[in-house]
Amino acid sequence: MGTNTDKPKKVYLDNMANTPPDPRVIDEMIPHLKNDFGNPLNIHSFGQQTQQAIEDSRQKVAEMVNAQPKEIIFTSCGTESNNFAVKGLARANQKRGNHLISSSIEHFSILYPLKELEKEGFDVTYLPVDKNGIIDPSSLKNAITDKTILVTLTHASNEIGTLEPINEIGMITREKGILFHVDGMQTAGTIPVDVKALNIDALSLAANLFYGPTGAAALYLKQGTRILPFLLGGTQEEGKRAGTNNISGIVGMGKAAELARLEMGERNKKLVAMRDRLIKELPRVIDDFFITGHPSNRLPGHVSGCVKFVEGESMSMFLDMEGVAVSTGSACVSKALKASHVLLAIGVSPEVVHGSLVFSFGKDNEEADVDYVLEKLPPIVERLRKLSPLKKDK
Amino acid sequence: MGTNTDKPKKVYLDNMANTPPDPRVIDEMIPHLKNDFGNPLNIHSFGQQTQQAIEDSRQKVAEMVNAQPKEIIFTSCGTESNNFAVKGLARANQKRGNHLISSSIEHFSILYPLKELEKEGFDVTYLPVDKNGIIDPSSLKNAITDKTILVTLTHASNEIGTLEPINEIGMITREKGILFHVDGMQTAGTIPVDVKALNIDALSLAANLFYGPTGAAALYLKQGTRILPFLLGGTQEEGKRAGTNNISGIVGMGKAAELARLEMGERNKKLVAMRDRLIKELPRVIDDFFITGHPSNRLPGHVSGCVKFVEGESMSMFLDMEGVAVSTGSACVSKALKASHVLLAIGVSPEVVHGSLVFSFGKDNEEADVDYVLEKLPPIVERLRKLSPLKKDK
Amino acid sequence: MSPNYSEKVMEHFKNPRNVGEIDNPDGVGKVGNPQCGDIMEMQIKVKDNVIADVKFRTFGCAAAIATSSIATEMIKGKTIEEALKLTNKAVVEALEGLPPVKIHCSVLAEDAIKAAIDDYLRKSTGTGLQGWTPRSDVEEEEHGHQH
Amino acid sequence: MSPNYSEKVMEHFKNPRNVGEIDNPDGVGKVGNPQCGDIMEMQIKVKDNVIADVKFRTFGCAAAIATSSIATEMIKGKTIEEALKLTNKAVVEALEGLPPVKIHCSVLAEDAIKAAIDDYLRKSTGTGLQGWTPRSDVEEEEHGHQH
Ligand SMILES: Cc1ncc(COP(=O)(O)O)c(C=O)c1O
Ligand SMILES: Cc1ncc(COP(=O)(O)O)c(C=O)c1O
Repeated sequence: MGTNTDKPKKVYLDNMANTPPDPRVIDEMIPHLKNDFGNPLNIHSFGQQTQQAIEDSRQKVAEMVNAQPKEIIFTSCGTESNNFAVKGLARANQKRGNHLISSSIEHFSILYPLKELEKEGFDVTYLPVDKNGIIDPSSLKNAITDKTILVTLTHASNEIGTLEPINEIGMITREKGILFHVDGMQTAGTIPVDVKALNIDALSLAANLFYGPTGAAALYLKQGTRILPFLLGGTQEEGKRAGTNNISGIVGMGKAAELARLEMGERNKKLVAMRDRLIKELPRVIDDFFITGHPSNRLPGHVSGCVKFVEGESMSMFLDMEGVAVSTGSACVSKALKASHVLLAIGVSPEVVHGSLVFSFGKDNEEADVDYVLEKLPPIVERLRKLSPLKKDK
Repeated sequence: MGTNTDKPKKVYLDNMANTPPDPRVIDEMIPHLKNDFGNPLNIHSFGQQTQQAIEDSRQKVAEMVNAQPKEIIFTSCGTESNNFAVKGLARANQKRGNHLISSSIEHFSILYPLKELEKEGFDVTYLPVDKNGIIDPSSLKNAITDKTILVTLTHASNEIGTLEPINEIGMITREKGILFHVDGMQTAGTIPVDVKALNIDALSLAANLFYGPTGAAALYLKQGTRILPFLLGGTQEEGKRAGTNNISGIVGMGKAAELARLEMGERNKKLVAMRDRLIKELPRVIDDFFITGHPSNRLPGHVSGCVKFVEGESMSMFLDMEGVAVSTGSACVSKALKASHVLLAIGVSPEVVHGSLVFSFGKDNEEADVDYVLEKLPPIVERLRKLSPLKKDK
Repeated sequence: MSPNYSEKVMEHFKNPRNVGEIDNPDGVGKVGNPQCGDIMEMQIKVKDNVIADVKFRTFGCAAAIATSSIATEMIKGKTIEEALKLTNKAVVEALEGLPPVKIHCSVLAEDAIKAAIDDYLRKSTGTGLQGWTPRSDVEEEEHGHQH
Repeated sequence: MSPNYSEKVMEHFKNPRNVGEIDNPDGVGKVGNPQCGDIMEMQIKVKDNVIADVKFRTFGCAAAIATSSIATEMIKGKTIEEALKLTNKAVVEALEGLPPVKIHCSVLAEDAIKAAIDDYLRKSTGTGLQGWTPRSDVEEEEHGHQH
């Protein structure tokens, strides 16, 4: 990401979709790729060695979120953790009620399982959000009925970056004895997430969002919480997640968790500075641009906004030609190219939704990257607005 | 696995649980671990590069089983492929009928999803096997009703290694218009599996069983076959498997598939020789030992048997002290320590089941490893039999 | 899979032809809607039944821009009858293919031309294009907004 | 997780004490069943209400072997009453812990001793151990054969 003058500049600003693995993470993984082929279920020493590597990693992931190691279940991706949590918690606790509470800004890996549960007879309340994307804890309180068994909410949406009042909500759910699942994909490993202090019963997290590898994720599950397994078969992960583990991936996740815990403060100081400058400058250099999500109570490296009269894919493709990688709409479903339900939920008008961009900084970005975006984006917008039949109509 | 005289000898004979990754596979993975952090869903060039790596790998995996690249869906483990196939195919084709056919020697990642489907109203016929573990195609033919929509069978059980008559069965299912899913975990990448020639509609396979990494597996799904997604959320894998992909794992799987395709013949010549010698010699050096599974129509590197009057965990622990890693019972569920349903299905008596051992050779084993087992196992058996209250009773 | 655009698409996206507006156009067609993220406006100047000039403005993705651009090239200098024969398939072929999720954009381009001709006919003859309704609006529904 | 045995377990597994049979034992207890994969046979010689000698033979996993071995050590030289007080918990503690899935083996060891004493009492007094049935058989059911 440096200022290399020979090669065309490369500015990766899509860290909310995937962070570049830390070289120290990769160094930790390689020997395990080579040597850990023993099936950890087996009693021979090859398997035991592999098991030890997995347990060490479990310890590190647990420490990062202030959990016990046995409360960490390894999975293959954030989507699996979310599907597992939503379906597994709802179905396992069905006898106590059939009402679930979620929000209108959840990731599809939460929404689709909820839709399936609705077909099975569950009722789901989708809480609205305000124009900054904040869920109101008192609206949650009002939504609770004596049938409510589970609240599942994102800690921060990847599309708008707003930090949700998980703390207040956790106090309500704990008091009412309702399970609380948090989609912490964007927060765990990025900002401090203390599952005990926040009264979280289940937390989804993924290594590829804190400089670990892809293919390694986890579900924190409070000890004693009833859940139905999602992957069925073997006895891995204490019978809660069958299937051969991604051994090197898990090792990488452990190392990444350790680094995140130790370096988080330092990383975020830098990220917040870059974020705040871009948030301040973008509306200055581009007319008809506005920031989406909360102006300050948001993920440290996250800047999102909408450029009016222009479509996002076109902008991001021109940015890419300049070496800048960003997301448009939901990074995780760019291909869908649907009008983002998250932006609609915060009240962005449908035609403007299509001009959304997300710039997400990572620990390897530099202040110069902010300058680069501020230099390159305005002419792109201007160029596309010349092409646009919308501008004049306004 | 060589004859290192300084260090204690290490003989890994648990390749049916996990194969040591080929160094060429690891070499291929490392650059992708370092550089492929672009989210393949995204349109910027980082994402495109990652997408290209995934597509190259898809091509290689497809070639190995004679499929089209778009017929390969990447998953996180064999268990996921099996769960996905069984549930996804049954539920998506429910309108055509509610009858499923399987066998009594399936892996738990097939059996447990079937049990869930039974609760949902599906009927499942579990075909018996003969004493060598072979499923009779004519019994399958007889089990078919006009409600039958899916046949799901293992190509070879990891516990007994017998190769099933997939060819004959595929002809029957194709003729009747019934979907045919094969659990090819032990065969794909080990012996030639041609999904077109064998009339297979869906095939589960996993990289860690052909010298690829753990955490990378796939489901081959014949083009046009209706299936319900298992992981819900993003649009990855053409919407059939949501969730961020294990990028380096997939790259490793591709390389492993390429190597398997090219080197399979050579590997198997060596494996069959070691297998056949161990099968011949074990009953000679140990009294009251018998081979389980088919004596010759079995996986190339697979030797399984039961030692009477002695329990498997004890034997494998003593073998481990000599540096030899083997499995007892089902490798994938050693922890369960239940009497193996597969061995019971081939008629092994319950008390003998507990004395089962599986020796599975891999491409890195040598003939000297056979000698080593033949030297080390008999005194262990003798020692444990002295401890056993069963021997005398007989 | 993310859109794997052909070189031809990229070329037209980067350097779109016939961008803009015509003074006193003889026909104007505007299709798509902002909620779905694609709007195409096509303006034509007709002389002796021939499309003497054509300009477009498009709000949309790279495929939307490229299809409008190439479509203007394909009808410029053609008679109304010839222009009406331009199918979305021909547009896709001229662009050396489009990713499946983007085929819709080519339908939009075909529609934009038809809408402009419809407008021209309405103005010049009093009746529009016989039995024509924009296909793109219908597709919208089928695709469940997946364009 | 695979069994993470303590060093003590491994030590008894590798070098089990008091293995074998006693000539003309005063009591013999045999518990477990081959279908479940664990069988323990305990033989005792009793002199003046004291367990003068004890031998065992076990078919089972490392934990089964280690629990029988240490249990024999723990009752040798003890009175019948003292031996009856030996709980499976004490056996687990003496072994410095057992993995949860293997706790069952310690129950089996306790049972084997009680069964041997029951047999001895039956032979010597005509009535067996009051109100006693092997716990391990019950556990069998509860664990769903998970031992
Ligand atoms: C025949 C068979 N099916 C399924 C599986 C499960 O695969 P995994 O452990 O990769 O999830 C195994 C495991 O080795 C197997 O041998
Ligand atoms: C908030 C949130 N939830 C869930 C997911 C899905 O995670 P994955 O793509 O790892 O399956 C993402 C993806 O980035 C996310 O941002």
